[in-house]
Amino acid sequence: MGEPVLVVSDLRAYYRTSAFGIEREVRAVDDVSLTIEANEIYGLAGESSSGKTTLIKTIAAAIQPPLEVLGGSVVFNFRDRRVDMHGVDRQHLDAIRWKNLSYIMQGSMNVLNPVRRIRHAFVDFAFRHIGKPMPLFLAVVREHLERLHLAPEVLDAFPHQLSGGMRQRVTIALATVCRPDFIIADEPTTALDVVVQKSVLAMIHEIQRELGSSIIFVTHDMAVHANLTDRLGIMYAGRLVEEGRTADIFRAPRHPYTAHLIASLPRLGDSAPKKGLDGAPPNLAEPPSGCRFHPRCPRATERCAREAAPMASLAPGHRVACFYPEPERSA
Amino acid sequence: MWRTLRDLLRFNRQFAAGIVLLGIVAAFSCLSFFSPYPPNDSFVVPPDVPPSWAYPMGTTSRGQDLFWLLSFAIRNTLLFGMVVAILSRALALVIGLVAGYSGGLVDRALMSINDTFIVIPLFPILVLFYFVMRDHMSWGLLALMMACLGWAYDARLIRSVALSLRTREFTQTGIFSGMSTRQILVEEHLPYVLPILFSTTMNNINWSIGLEVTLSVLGFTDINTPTIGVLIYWANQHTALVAGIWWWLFFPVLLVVMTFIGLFLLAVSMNEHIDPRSRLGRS
Amino acid sequence: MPGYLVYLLTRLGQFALVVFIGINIAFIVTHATPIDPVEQSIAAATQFGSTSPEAIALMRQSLKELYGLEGDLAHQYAAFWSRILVGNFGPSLSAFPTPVSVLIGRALPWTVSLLVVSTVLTWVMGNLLGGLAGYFHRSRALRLAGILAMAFHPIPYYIVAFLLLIVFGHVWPILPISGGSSMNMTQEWSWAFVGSVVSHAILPVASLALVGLGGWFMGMRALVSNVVTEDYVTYAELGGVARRRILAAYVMRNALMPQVTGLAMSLGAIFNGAIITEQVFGYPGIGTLLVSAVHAGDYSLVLGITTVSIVAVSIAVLLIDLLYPLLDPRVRAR
Amino acid sequence: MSGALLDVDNVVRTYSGGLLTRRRVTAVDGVSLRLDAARPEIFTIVGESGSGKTTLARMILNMIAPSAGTIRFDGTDLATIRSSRARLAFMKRVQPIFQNPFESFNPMKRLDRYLFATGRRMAGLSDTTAIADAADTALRSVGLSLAEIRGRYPHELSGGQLQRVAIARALISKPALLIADEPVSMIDASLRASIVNLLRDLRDRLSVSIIYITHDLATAYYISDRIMIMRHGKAVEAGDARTVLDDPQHPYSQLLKQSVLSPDPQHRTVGRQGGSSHA
Repeated sequence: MGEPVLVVSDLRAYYRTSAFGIEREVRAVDDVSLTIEANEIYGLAGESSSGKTTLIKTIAAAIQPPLEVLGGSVVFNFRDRRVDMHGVDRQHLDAIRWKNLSYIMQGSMNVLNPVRRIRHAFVDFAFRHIGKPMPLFLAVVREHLERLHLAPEVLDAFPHQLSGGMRQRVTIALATVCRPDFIIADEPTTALDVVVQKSVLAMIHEIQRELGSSIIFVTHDMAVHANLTDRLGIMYAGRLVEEGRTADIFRAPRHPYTAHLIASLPRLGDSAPKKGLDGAPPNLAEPPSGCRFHPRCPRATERCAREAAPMASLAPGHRVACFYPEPERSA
Repeated sequence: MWRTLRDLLRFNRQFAAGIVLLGIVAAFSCLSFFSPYPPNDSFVVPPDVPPSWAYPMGTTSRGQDLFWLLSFAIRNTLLFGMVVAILSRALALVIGLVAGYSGGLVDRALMSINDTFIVIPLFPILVLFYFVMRDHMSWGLLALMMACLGWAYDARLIRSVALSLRTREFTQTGIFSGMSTRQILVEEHLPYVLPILFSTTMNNINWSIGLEVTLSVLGFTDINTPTIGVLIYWANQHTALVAGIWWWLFFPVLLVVMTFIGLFLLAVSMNEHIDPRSRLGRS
Repeated sequence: MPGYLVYLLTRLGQFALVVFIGINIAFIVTHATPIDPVEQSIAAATQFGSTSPEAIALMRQSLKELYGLEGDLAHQYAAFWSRILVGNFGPSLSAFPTPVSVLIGRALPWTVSLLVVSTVLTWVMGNLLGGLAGYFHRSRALRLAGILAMAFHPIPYYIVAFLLLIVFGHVWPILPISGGSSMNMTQEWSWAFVGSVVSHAILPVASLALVGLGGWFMGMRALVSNVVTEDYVTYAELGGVARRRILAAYVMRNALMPQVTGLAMSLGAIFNGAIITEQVFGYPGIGTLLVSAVHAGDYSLVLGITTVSIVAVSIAVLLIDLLYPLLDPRVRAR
Repeated sequence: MSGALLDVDNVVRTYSGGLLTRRRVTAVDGVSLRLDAARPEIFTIVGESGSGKTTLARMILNMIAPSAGTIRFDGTDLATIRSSRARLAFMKRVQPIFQNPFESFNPMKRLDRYLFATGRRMAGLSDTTAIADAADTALRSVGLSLAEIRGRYPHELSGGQLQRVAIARALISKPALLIADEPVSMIDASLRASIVNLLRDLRDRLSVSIIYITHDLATAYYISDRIMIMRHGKAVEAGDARTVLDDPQHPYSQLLKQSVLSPDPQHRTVGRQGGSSHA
């Protein structure tokens, strides 16, 4: 194992707005550090307003006002180059986009241009990277589609002629046609029905294994993480609170928030009562002092209200931001 | 409501500029109540006097003090615009809300008729109307006619808002809370329609004043009631431009252009304000 | 039924409805008034000269026929329609005995070309600039263009035409301000004549464009600023697709579709503007003809122009509607 | 038959395409179900998008009429409910809970307004204090109180709290049946369990029957007494929830069950086995 593909260090990204004379600052991502190795699927979990969407926007350098990056860095080590995402100009970013770094977005209607055929999407996104004349390029695309068990005829379809699941498969093919080093997948199965969801996840898994790319896979659905990811990071209120191997986290979560999330997961064949959690995720314009989970935390003490626990290693490869982590359970 | 206005004035330059422009125009029109001369009297002052301290806007070839005459004219013009706007708003609101809230066949039928009124060129019809009425033409009649023809575009806007409101879940919550249809339309939906209603009112006043000025300039209205258009009509009749009496045209045009831009700025700034979420973001 | 056919039939139905309602409004306006249009017309036609009582009686008879005031209302209604369906509005009263259709036929090409040139120019320019202004919303020059658009757009056609007339006719007289071509020229395909037609069209086109440009500009700017937040634009940007391609094929292309519908919806208003502009510049089209017909008390001509206007605008709207599926595959292939 | 709270008998609902198209979509195609008045239960309708489950719910709520078949509530055919008085009487007994709590209330209005309106119009109360008491009682049964809610706007509350308010509002008229259409799918995971628990609690404490509509087999298993699985407008399988979900008979039910992802990395249903990442 070589260098990590992605190194995120002390990243802070806030939304700063000023409307009708009122200044607001939403601390969507606060001091997040993580690394992602080559050939792994890293899961990022969190509820709405946990900051996970902002974090991947920042990783992708898709920053638009009012979002601002206030500190930290995002560095990729691709096969052929090293890129500090917030330290290079747009031309450099455009050069790596799709060749080294691609995206799969939520499988809604609108990811593909509604007025153009699928073929044009492949040409627009991938043609410049493949470096072959058009007929050969299209042959490459067809071959890639076939490898993913998609009929090459989809190239002549308009997006609205495809079902939701088919559109999502097409975007996965689009995202992988250039064999990128790194893929950002943002809730790619959220809008899909369960049967389709399963086959799409299988497709992502298969192509990842074949290409050896790394994927950061974002979803709020813990069951998806359990089935797909190698490592898992849990975000709460703009901060990473726990990170470790997926199997370890599900077996023995150490942060009280993670512990609750996993304990409350409904399972088929299990009707034992599950406990709910009081309160609500905090407003990130006025986050609570100290640990942002402390108002809802059953284990919180005075100290948690005063200071935020830093991410600390409890076991090899398992980090938790909590002064009073859940006791370790043996397997 | 008042807070909204205050915030708009403080933070929206377009809105503030529109209010200032319209304020000047409105204040000027109020001066007509203090006019020393009745509006239709001619040759009460020496004709063709350029703007001076005695006659701030000069006098016309017909011996009228343009300053006072213009105050009457702008008052009538504004009044005309408001009458058309209010009458056509009633039509647009009823048709838009009914079409949107009923949906289905009612909606489709109403919108077909609606689109027809959008497409039909109104100017030839208004000219035809004048042609038939001739000396019986009055601005009241014209206002009525224009209100009957000028509701369609705005009805479509209101309908699209009503249509989306109908499918919102809170409408169902209202129904299952036992609220009556009237209560839902008035209390739940109207707050969303009001900003649109306001901005379309401004646009509609603009539209009707524009058409009135145009018809008057051609002499296709009652040319004995002073409006901005009628003023320009008489100036043209006396070839004021060729005769070098520029002020006779300059001040009416200046005033009416101020009105147009003022109303338009209000409509535009209101449009920006329509998204109710931006309003909630501040509280 | 295939989607396009359904669309086609719907649009044809709407076209028929527009013509039907438009003509009915014309009928109601001319027949539901308490005033006797015959006496009105006679008064207008005879006000400038002495006409013998016999001639007036004759005129009254022919006018009654023309107005369709013979028989009961149902009969009048049927007669009204039959005249319109045949396109026969009888002879003009002011240019007797030239048929109304000939007068309109002579004026229509001027109006149509003025309208087509100014509308296409305005629509293309407005959408292009507005699209750029929406996409590059920080550009100073385009912001200035936005302010100018906002200043000119709300002013009615008449006032803008009038201001141009003053500026280029009196203050800085460099362009012809009246007529469709120079008076002393014969209408032929010569450079001189074409040049004269073009130079005479500059001010009318400019005044139509100044008002229209702002509307398309602001509409497109608003549409584009919505489209740029769509997922497919974000996705293309994340994919490093060339900016020009994103602007043209993703942003403008999608924002243009509502603007085409908008064009169809505003043709009526644009036509109004053309009529007025023609009158200001003495352009030999429908508008000038209409105004002079009113002044001459020529009922058959006024009615003819009104009817032709309604039908012509509806046809133009229908044409745009039929082109729309070429832009939007979702209508084409449903 | 007496004793039936709700009797849905072979209902069909079709939608026609446009004015000119002959295309018809059958959203619900001959579905029957029956709830017993004496035995309050959570009856779950499971289906994917386009299965017709929401259309069925809207028919039971009398928001749309069936194209064929009858729905009886308390022995009354819903098709005979015409007067506004009869509609009020029906709505008093059958109340909805919607999917998106942020959309369930007008964002420009105070929340208490809906509680009070329900108290006045549906529960037939006229005295202000009686209405406030009824609202408070209902809010307390969902773990809130009027003091917390009075004067608040929707955006001031979390999704979980809003859904509680929505449930409280539905409870004010003391209904016999709640129709909950995906009530937790828009709610954050940490708050979801308590809403689901609340529904179970309402059945036991207030003897309310609940028709719970969802695409999620796992929560269905957790709270349902009986279940019906729908596909393309038809009920493919129905019965006791545990029996059906533990051993589904219909091929589609089996497929649906197999597709549910197990939240356990040790038993992955997709791809490689857990824990072998850094190989």
